Amino acid sequence: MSTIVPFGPQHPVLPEPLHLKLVLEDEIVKEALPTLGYVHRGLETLASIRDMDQMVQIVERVCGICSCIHAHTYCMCVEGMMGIEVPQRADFLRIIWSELHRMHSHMLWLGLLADALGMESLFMHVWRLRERVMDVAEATAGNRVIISVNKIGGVRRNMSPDQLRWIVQVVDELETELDKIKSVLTNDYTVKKRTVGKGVLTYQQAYELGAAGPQLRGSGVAQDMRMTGYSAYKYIDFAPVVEKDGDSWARTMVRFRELYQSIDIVRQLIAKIPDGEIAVKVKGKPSGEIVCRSEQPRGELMYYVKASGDKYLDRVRIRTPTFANVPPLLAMLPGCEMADVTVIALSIDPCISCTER
Amino acid sequence: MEIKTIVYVILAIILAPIAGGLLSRIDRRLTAWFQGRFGPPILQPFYDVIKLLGKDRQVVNYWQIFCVHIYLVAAILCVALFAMQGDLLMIFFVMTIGAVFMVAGAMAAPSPYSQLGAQRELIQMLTYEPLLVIVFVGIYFVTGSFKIDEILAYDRPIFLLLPLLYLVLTFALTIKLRKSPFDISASHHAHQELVRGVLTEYSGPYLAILEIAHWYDIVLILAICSLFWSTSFIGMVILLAVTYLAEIVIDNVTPRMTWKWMLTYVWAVGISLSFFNMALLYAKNF
Amino acid sequence: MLVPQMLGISIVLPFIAAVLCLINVPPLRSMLVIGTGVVVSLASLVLVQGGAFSLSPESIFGINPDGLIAVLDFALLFVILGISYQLKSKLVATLTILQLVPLAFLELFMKPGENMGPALYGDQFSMIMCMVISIIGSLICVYGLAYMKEHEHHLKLTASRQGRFFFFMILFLGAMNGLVFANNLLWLYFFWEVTTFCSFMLIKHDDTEVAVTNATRALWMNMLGGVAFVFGMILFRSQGLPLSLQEIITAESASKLVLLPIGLLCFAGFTKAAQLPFQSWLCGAMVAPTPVSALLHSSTMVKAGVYLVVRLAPAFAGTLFSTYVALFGAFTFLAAAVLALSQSNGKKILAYSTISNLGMIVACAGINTPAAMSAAILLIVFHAISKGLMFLCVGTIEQKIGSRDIEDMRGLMGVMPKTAMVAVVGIVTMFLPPFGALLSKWMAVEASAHLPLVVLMLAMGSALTMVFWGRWLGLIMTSVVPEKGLQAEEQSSLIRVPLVFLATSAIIISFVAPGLYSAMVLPVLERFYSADLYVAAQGMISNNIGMFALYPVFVILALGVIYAARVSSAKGFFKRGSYVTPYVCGLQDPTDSRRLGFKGPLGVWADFKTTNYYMENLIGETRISSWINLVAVGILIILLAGVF
Amino acid sequence: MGFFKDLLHKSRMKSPWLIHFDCGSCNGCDIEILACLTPVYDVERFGILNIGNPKHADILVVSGTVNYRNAKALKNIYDQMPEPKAVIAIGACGTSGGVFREAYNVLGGVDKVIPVDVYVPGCPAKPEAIIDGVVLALEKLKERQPAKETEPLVADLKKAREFYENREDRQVTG
Amino acid sequence: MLDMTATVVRNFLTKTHTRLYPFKVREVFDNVRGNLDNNIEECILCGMCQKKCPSQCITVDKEAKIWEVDPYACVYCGICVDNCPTNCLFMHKEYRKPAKVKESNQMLQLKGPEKKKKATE
Amino acid sequence: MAFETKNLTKNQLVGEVLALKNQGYRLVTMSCVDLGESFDLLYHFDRETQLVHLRLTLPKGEVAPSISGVYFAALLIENETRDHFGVIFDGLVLDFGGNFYLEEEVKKYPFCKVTVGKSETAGEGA
Ligand code: SF4
Ligand code: SF4
Ligand code: SF4
Ligand code: SF4
Ligand code: SF4
Ligand code: SF4
Ligand code: SF4
Ligand code: SF4
Repeated sequence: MSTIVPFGPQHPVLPEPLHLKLVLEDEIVKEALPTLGYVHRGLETLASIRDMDQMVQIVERVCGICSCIHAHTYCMCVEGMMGIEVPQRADFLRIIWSELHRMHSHMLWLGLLADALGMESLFMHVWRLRERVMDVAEATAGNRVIISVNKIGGVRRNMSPDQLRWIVQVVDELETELDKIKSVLTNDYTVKKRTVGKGVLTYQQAYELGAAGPQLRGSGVAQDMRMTGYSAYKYIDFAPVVEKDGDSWARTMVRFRELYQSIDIVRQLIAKIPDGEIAVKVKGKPSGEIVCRSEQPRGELMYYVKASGDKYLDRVRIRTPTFANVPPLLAMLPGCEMADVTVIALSIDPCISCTER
Repeated sequence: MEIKTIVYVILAIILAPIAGGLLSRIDRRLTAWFQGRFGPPILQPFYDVIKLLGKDRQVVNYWQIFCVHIYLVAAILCVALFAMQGDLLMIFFVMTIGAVFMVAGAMAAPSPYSQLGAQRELIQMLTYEPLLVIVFVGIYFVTGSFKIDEILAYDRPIFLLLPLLYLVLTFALTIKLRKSPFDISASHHAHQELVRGVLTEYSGPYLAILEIAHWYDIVLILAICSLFWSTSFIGMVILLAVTYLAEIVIDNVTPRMTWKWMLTYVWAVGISLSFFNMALLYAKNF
Repeated sequence: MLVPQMLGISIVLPFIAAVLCLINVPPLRSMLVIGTGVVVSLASLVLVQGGAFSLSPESIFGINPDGLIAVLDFALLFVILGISYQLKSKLVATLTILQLVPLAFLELFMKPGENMGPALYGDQFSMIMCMVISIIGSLICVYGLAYMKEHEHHLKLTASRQGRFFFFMILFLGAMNGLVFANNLLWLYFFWEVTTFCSFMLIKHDDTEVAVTNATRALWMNMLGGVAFVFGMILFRSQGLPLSLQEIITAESASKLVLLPIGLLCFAGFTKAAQLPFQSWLCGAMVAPTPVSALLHSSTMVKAGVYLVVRLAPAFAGTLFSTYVALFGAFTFLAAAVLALSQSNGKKILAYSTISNLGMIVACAGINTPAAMSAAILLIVFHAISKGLMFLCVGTIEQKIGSRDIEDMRGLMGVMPKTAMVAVVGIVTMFLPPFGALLSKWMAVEASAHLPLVVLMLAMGSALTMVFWGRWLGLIMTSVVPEKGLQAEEQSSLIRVPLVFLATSAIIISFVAPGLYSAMVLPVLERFYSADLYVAAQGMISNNIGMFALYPVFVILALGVIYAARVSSAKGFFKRGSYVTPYVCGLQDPTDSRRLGFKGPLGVWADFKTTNYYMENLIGETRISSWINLVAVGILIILLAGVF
Repeated sequence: MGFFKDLLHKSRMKSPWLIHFDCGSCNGCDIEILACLTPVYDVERFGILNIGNPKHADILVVSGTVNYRNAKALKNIYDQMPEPKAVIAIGACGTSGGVFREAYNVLGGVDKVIPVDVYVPGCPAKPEAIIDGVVLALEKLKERQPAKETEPLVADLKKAREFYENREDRQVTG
Repeated sequence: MLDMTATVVRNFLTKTHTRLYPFKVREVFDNVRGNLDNNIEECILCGMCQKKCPSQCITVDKEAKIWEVDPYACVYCGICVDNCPTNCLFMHKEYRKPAKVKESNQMLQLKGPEKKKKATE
Repeated sequence: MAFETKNLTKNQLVGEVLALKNQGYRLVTMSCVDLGESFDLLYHFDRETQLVHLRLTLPKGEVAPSISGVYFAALLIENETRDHFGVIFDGLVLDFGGNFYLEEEVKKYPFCKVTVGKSETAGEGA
């Protein structure tokens, strides 16, 4: 005796077009099977008709939420193959934007989680705070979401000292605002009732199923690609945020604490940012193979690029964090309640557009 | 029947949806303010309903239409019976007609969301119905009658004697208003895993009818709340205003819970509160 | 007014007709069954005209009736003893001997006939019972004619065993009629044992292994009641009371000493009414052909149990025992509702719902106020009608779709629209206002308002009832809009007539409930209670604490139904609107708009499928039955200990 | 009658309920649509609700490029909305396919599948632009206008496939 | 259980945070990438923008002196602006308004750029 | 910045992957590149942010061994590769059969430089 429920691609709580076929018994999930492909565009193939500069704009649109990290990682690949040294200021600026993206992404996610929990006011509140970061993006980069600041060899826009000061002011404000809602996540009986113990992923599972990012750290694995010190991270002090429990609440806490971490990193960056050029001239065509990794809000991003000195790159391969987080999600769903499906799905912060590219 | 009663009944039938609509609008505006937003215009709920009435008819299964009309009739009947100052328990049972037919209508549609919504709606009924009966029994305990005219004739605010039972009644109110943490079977906006639960397969005019019936329902249950301070008009208004405001705040500060939690929590808390209140009453009497 | 004759028709005629049924000429049997039904029903109606009576037949066919009954009693017990030998059941044998010996003792040494009032007594309560038995029972027997033909066809029987079947069915009616009119407890006891025996034979009818086991269980549980009955009689005699029912309930000396035998008789009633922890025999009776279940559940057998308890209620009014009975009944009501919730087997739901309703009746007897007693008597009537109807529906549906699982009844509206409509009427009259069953429930809740624990259990139980009926109601309607309206449904009139008759009477009798109350219930109550009686006037039933505005609700809802039916009729709708598929996140089959389901992972089509929540893991039958029984036994022990 | 008609028209203008379908967007446009609902833009001021269910919605807001798989879902959802209804295509992707126009699994815009009433350009479209777009779409809702003709989905898919197959070799398939 | 209460009450008591958009238009930040435009008189129709555009939405027809952009395929990245040798391309601060019909932004050059042509070469 | 890869044959692959798993490596992903006559399958593994790469050069038309039995997560990647390149994996735990991302309307393996019709090759995986 079972109920079969389609979940997505068009579903009000799951904003992303992912389809899950749920087999339920008294609302307990017995089986969950996914269908992907509702966002698949095949943009990796565009590398064969767009040159490497144009590809910067294209990979940026793999996903709009942490767009600049895609462009950044792609640029690192090409720069790596061509042996280009990016000016230090450009590295710092790239990371400032990345961290701002991480902040807006985490807040966006927190809002969506609140919405899945049915807590509309928290959704509204967090998204309102998020608009502050969006304003920063718009003022510094010229666009709210897809900021298009990276280019091969550096960045396209500089930040004035005034702007940097303003950013510090904004993140300070954000910190006080976050303090005010902290107890909702850490203490609230109802919120914890919906998240604690829901969708438990053990250390072992997280490790073996290849989880990434907050999903991995929520299960106690202290792995954060920023520790590799790419770009300007080598100049910054921070330690990965880790929670032990591996449930939805732990993942929530990881992201929430990472908001504070990002605020701290932005402050450090702005304190240390050097003056100087923001880009170098690029000449020639790359060749060879390269792998670059970076940390997105959702976890590890990996680019594999192959080139042979041609006008077009041979292959651009993108491994996104959600792609890695789907198998753990499928492992977490059976046995949970139907009401928790959305919560658990959102606790991995799914980003299907980058999963399918 | 006296002329006065007939006038009351007609007034109630006309005014209830208007009051329900206005309440729903106040609700939305206040919710918006609690969320730091501006909120919808004054007549929004009426615009919504009129628009829905003007949309094309679509149907998944025509039993649904039958059921939704019965729901409306039952809801109007309840309000009319209340205005006639009938028997509380009878009104309650008539109310279940509406609720059952809403569920039956949702189940008539072969849609997973609507069906699961119906199941949850049933569980909600299971949750609040005993509580309502207990509340009515409590009122009977104090006033010695189930008949509204005799309850109104009681000379002290019942609230003072049954504060905890009033709290129990607000559980039922929250469920009926479809508010967090109990908005599990249907919600105002589709932000839940069941899309819009029992409402999913109703569209256009039929959705409008449901909405109007829901307004009647809300007015009825608020009217029952008002019995708790029936001695003075001001007391009644204050009680209702405070109750409704509390509902909105609770809606905004709690996530939606699961049906298992709802059933166990509400039954446990509701029943113990009722017994506590009863014990207090006994203690006072002896 | 012809009372003896009519009584003769009600009680003796079925016994004779039953024997004639054994003649294996199907057309003759059909005529016999229909004829007996009609005559018995008419007799019951005629009886009602006459008002209360008491009567002691001088002789039956020239034999001293007391002697005849005594002889038949022993004969029956020996037959059962023989059966117990056949079944190799020591339990049944022991219980039979436990009756035989004390009964012999009673007959021989305790002068059972002393101070005996009339052997037969009939008041409006008996007459209501008689009508229920005669009319509903006969309808079920008529239905049985068509059903059994199909049934034996399904089982591929070569030699028909319908003779035996109808023998017991008709016999049952006679025994029940005897039971409700008997005033002499010994007579009552005899009819009591006949029903036990008949039910055993009917449950066993198919002679499968399960059938035999379940029948045996039914037998021993009812024999347990029989033992209590016999000991109760002995105790009455030992206190010098006559074995007259009326004498006992009107005895002013309702001292503590009399309570014990009354308690024993109530216990006998509980077993027969399948109260917890004896519910298992009634559920086991499901293996019998559906007309048997219908008969046992609606108009006979279990009703005998509650009849006895309700009859005795005035005798223990105002005692602590009474309160415990209320508690016990309320618990049965609640627990059986919980069990019903966990079932998807349609007949089991009906069975548990019966037990639950009987619990409510017992609780009413325990509450023991006039309001509660009205509730009890009315509920007996309305429950019998609707439940009989529901069983016949399930039987009909099962013969068509081959399943009694309610999950398989999804979309019944599209498959057998007429029967589905009747089933909807059956369900709605079971639990929704303004119909009689709910009217009684309303009375019961208001009557119990002064007993917090009882009212709580009644409230929770009635909410559960709402759930399991509500979802059944809903899923019958689940279907797509048929392309060219509903098809006509073929059905034998032997099936159609009882169904339609019961369905209409369920509605009409609910409508005339106020009249029924004034004419039939009030006179009974007035004998024992003076204050707080309900008054039925202008279609309203009211007393000092509550009022049920039956006619306004009835009329407005009827208008509502007509209006709703008009706007939602298939023809009317297609003129104004269009058909769409359900919302499945955009994954419908674009080529076939009426195909229900969605295209799932791997491109595999997933058909639409949902189920109700039965919460098997939480409240499954096997999971909680033993706990429930434990509690019930506990209450029962307290209850019986209280009367010592 | 005129009064009721005016009232109905006014109500339609005042109560557009949205359904949003992500038809292969990069999320940039999706989050901007969501941002409209949040306090800073708060479209509930205009009675706009994100209703999430096609059967209740008046306006279908689509972001993304539309690919072979979600085109069918898109069509289904559009068909389930009762008239009067309007469609808004959001962003470069929704209006034309944007940067992804030439990717192999991209049909290139919502209007390839269902009739579109309003095009909102941008990458992503700004919340202000989305609000403007809804306001523009209201005109269609007010007086029900016949839907624009589009070819049936299947034909469109065929055409798109031909387009894809006839591209030069170096493009995409090498 | 009521940890959110403080926040919602604060929201209730403070002014709403809503930008009353069409009625009050906020000031746009400098350097925002809005609608793409061409100062067509300055354009030398060199085709650089067409070549560099990642979305391939610019068409330059030197013969017909037509410069055309499809604003519905343009992703407002500003690459063309960065690469235009004459700086005749620029982006407005305002976004492009929604429309009921897609129209491409076609510009016909009536008179060519003056001396500047040489300077940039 | 080229990186070190360990070249393997088809038969060695699963054993080597298992060995890596036992050493505590996690699968990051697999990349497939069309080399004209053959495919390069690159497996990327990670342990404490250090990467190890395996390379399997697979002539077109041959069936690759699936590592989804070792790493469950490889399932998505292998299905994706099947969609894009038409490489068939032997022993895939859940095989979407080339319809992981793509609908039937897409008839070619989009990432292959030599265009091959999908339907003719479904069986052999060329
Ligand atoms: S993880 Fe998502 S949001 Fe982040 S860059 Fe990738 S696609 Fe964008
Ligand atoms: S959470 Fe539920 S009740 Fe609250 S706004 Fe959302 S849909 Fe409505
Ligand atoms: S699912 Fe993909 S597209 Fe969506 S936010 Fe995450 S990474 Fe971006
Ligand atoms: S399906 Fe019904 S009629 Fe047929 S054999 Fe079974 S019980 Fe008898
Ligand atoms: S238009 Fe731009 S932001 Fe919007 S979905 Fe397309 S790429 Fe993303
Ligand atoms: S790059 Fe500048 S000058 Fe050249 S065609 Fe484009 S707009 Fe004209
Ligand atoms: S130098 Fe002249 S021709 Fe060459 S790209 Fe620049 S503008 Fe064009
Ligand atoms: S802004 Fe970007 S997309 Fe638009 S025309 Fe210029 S280069 Fe092309």
